[in-house]
Amino acid sequence: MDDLVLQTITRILMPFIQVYGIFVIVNGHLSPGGGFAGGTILGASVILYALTFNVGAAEDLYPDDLAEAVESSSVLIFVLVGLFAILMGANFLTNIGIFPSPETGTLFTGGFVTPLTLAIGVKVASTVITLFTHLFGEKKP
Amino acid sequence: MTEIFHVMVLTFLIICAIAVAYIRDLLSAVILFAAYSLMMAVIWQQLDAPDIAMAEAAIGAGVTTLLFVVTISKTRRQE
Amino acid sequence: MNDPTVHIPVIVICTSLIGAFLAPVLGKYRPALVGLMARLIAPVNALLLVILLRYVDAGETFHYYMGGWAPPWGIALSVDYLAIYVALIIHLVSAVILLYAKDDLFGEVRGDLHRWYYTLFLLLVAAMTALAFSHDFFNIFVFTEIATIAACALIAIKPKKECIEASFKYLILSTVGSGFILLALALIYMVTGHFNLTLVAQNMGAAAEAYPLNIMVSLALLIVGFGVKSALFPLHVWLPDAHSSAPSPSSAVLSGLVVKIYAVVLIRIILTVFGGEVLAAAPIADMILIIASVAIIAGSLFALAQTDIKLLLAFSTVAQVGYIYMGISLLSETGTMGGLVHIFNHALMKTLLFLAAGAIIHQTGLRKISDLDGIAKRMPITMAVFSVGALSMVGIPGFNGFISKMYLATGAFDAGKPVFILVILMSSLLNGLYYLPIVVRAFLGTNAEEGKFAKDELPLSMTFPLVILGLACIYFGLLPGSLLELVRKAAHYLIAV
Amino acid sequence: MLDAELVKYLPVAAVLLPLVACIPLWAIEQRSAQIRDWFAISINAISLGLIVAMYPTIARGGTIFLEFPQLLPPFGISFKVDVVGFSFALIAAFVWLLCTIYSKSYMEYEPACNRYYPFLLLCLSGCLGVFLTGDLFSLFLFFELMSLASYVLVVHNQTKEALAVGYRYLMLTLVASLSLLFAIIITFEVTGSTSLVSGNYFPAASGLASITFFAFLAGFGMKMGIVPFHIWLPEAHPVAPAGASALLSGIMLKTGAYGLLRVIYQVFGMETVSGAGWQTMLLVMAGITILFGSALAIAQRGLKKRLAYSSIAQMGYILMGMALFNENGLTGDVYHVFTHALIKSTLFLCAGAIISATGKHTVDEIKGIGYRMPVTMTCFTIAALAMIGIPPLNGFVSKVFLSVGALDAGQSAYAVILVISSLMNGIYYLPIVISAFLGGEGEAIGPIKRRFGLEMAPSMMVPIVILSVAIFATGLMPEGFALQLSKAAAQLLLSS
Repeated sequence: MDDLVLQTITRILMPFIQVYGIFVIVNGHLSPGGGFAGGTILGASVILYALTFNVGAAEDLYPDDLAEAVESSSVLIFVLVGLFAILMGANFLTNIGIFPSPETGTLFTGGFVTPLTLAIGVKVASTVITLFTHLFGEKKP
Repeated sequence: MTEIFHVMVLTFLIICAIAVAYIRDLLSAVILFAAYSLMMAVIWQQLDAPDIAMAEAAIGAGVTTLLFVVTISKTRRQE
Repeated sequence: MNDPTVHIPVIVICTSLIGAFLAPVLGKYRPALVGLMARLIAPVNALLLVILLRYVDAGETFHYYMGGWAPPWGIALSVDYLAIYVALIIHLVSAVILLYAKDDLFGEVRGDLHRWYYTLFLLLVAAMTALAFSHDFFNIFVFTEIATIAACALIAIKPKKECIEASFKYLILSTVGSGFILLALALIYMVTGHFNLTLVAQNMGAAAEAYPLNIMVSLALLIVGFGVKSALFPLHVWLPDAHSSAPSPSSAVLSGLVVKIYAVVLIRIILTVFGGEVLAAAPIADMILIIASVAIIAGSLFALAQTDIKLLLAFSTVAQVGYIYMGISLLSETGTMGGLVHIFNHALMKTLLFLAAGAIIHQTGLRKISDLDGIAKRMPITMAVFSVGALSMVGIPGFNGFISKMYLATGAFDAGKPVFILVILMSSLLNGLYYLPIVVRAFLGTNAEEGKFAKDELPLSMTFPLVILGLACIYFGLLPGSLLELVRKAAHYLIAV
Repeated sequence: MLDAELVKYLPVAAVLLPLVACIPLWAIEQRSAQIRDWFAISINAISLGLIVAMYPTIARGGTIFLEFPQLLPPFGISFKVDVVGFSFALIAAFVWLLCTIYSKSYMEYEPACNRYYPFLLLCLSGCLGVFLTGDLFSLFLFFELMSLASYVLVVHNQTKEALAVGYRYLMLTLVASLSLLFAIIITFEVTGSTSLVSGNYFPAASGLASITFFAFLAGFGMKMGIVPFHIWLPEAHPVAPAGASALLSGIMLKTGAYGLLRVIYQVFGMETVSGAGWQTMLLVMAGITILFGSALAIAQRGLKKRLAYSSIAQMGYILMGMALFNENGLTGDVYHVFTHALIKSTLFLCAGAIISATGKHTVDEIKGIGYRMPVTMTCFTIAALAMIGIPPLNGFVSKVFLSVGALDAGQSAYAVILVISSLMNGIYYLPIVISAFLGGEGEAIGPIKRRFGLEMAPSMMVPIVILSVAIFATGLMPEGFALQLSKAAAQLLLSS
């Protein structure tokens, strides 16, 4: 789709979409949203890019190798955060008392929730993108 | 007022759902499905579940529709 | 809570999960290490579970709360003998299967997919373990889904048309099953307001009084949903294709472990959550008993008609799942023990048979039973081990299959239903009808082309797991004391409610 | 005199030695056939020796008992030897040893000897296990071992016919063992244990009891070959190699008889059995078996097949003896186990010798064989005469006891059946003997394969001769060893 208008608008829009996605992820523990919704929004921005330019460009932007690493490591982060609590002598995924949670009213009051939603968001975004590029580009799995 | 709104949205939701099942043109079905998802998102929001609404809007109306469209473009448009 | 052993259930799930997601990255740069890691994780976990077993107090079920949140808010794992028993089976058997997979995979799966194979395998193991420990309906649903999808992918990973087809069939049917389960969970949540099994069980009495239809419908939906996944007889249609076309290690894990986990979950839900009152209100146990009997006979009869060795084994699984359901729905202690012990015994036997069949296919490419005349001349160890499995299946005393059959039979008598002894004996006979000819043919049959089979044994990495399984079959056939002790405790937990 | 503690382990050793010896045997036979043969023979001999070593304890009227409850819970494995089990085990090990010696030369011209000997030992282990165990479950365990191992002996020649017959044998064995298992489980549930001691009776006749009894009857009857369950027997025995046929017919059939004896006398008890009318049924079955087996034996042309049908008739005798419920009948019964084991194995071994020397299988083809193989035919004649019941030989003694037992029990009809059957025995054995010696000089047979200048190898001839001498000896000494054991066994069973 070689449409100059679309491409330009996409270029302008993408950062905004991505910032919104990150906002939703990071604010997951305070306001509606969270890793899943935010991740999808993040992924959607790349899909938009792929649609207006071409799939190859999106693949260059977000290569498969990176996707594999990101998807694996995000799950690992989740599990390791959980195991960290065990290491500190509490139950799996214990938050209170193990992770620092600053005073109420600031952004990062969730303890480990923020890193976890970040991991989820990245994982979801990556999955959405690879799903799309694999389906659209018909690459070998 | 909200009552009427709820009834309207739900009616539209049901119409969409039935239409998706009946329509022969797959692309139209997908678009109707997206409309269905949007309605659903509105309903979630009305049920005080804004985060579900958000996810439904992003995934149901956005990504899923796209994936369906891609699939149709790879295969046939008619059932 | 300072005792570090309480974390073992979570750690066991997490290590498998970590392994699963380390595999693709690691496999990219150090392909040799992936298999090694996978082969290490399962035995280490099994060891951890054994340690856990020593610390679990008898009779007392203890719950592990995720994040320290107690049930109405948090997610709970239940650590009881049943869960540990099942988890132990999962890890021990998958350890053996992974050992075998090392060389077998090269023949069946494309090289660049090996790392993904290990990912899926470990994911499946993690999901099954989590299912064994889950004490929360929603977690059960989530891990059911993970296990289903991983299992489907394990079938489809072999680049063959029939694998894709079988996997697709499996996927569609299990998704329908999942839908049923989800609906059942919604209904249960609607009337009880909880997902935690203990809390649901507490509210079950009142809910059953107020909304009897709701409870019955959800029970029916659960039976159908998990019935599809565990291949309870009329819902087994996906199983033969899926299990026979998959790569041999996948067939082994699917037949040996996966179907049984769903059966255990279903039985745990029915017996401990719905409990006596609901069971008394409707003849659920009798119904399952009859379905299981039909499964046993029909599965065996179908198996009798097969000419492909892996299809035969797959149909035999349908019958053997029937044993498990039958034993537990007898609702007597010995019967339940029989059902539970058959989970272990069948896991050993069927894994052994599938791996042996896989070894034959790996080495010769022969799948038809009629082609196997005299194969024992070529692969004596494999066929000797296969014979152990086959004799065990038939229920020859001295092999482990006999123990479960004996407990099932005494359980049927204890429950005052001696008719079912006949079903068990009948199916033993049918097992004999379709297993023994294979053994006889392999050892005594003469092939038209004499000398076609030169001695051509497997590599050690494939022979070793087979021999271990064969020896285990004999060991647990002669000295099942410790196993039965564990099973008795697990059965107490189920029956006590 | 052995230490009492040591004696306790004799039965275990006798049973497990052949089982364990299979592993070294398997290793040995990869290297040398000669050592393999001698190894198998010496294992057999040691087993026999171990059984003989139990004699002093048994002769004092004692029992040997040892149990392993941790094996195979909830039943456990136990070994218990009383005079009944001892008698059966003794004759079994004795005949087994002779047949193994016989096989040494006989099997030289047969294929796959490396399979033959281990399974022969496995069978011996199972067979001795049946006789020396102390509870129904262990009995079942060894019964199963024996049945499965004997399958391999039956199909030894791997011909199409043997495989087809073997398949039927295997399936019927499976049916038999499953019905036994069924019966044993019910017995366990009803009486609380499966041990074979007096007084541990099944409660009086009920629907469940009769189902159990018939399941036992089907299971053991299948092995014995009594009439409705005999279908596998006349096919399976002739196709096996001669040494194995002799054991199948001579010894392994007796395991069924042994089991049935235990079931009738120690599981159900005489009152229950006669009260429920099963005694009459058993007697009728026995009568039918005797007449049917003899009648069909007459019709057979194949030598081994005729012998196999004759076995069916003889098992009818044994079934009849145990159903008479009096001392004379039971003594005759146990004595007939000795008699038939000796006679039938002699006959089968002789038949094997004839077949291997001449290649002739049917009765008509061996006219005048007596001139070519005088020793064989003499032994055959002795055994045949013993089978018919000619006075100085042991077959006469058992028939006398059985007839007296039948008369004691007031069942004179069965005494008549015995006489008729002896007549029929004469009809099918005597022509063989007569034509062998008087039917010319064996021109039709052609030259026979001679070994070492003899009509057969010495290691084949010696067992046959020993067996014939034993037939004579047990018959000539009416108050001899075998009869004493039989009497003691009968008394023990009746008192339980």
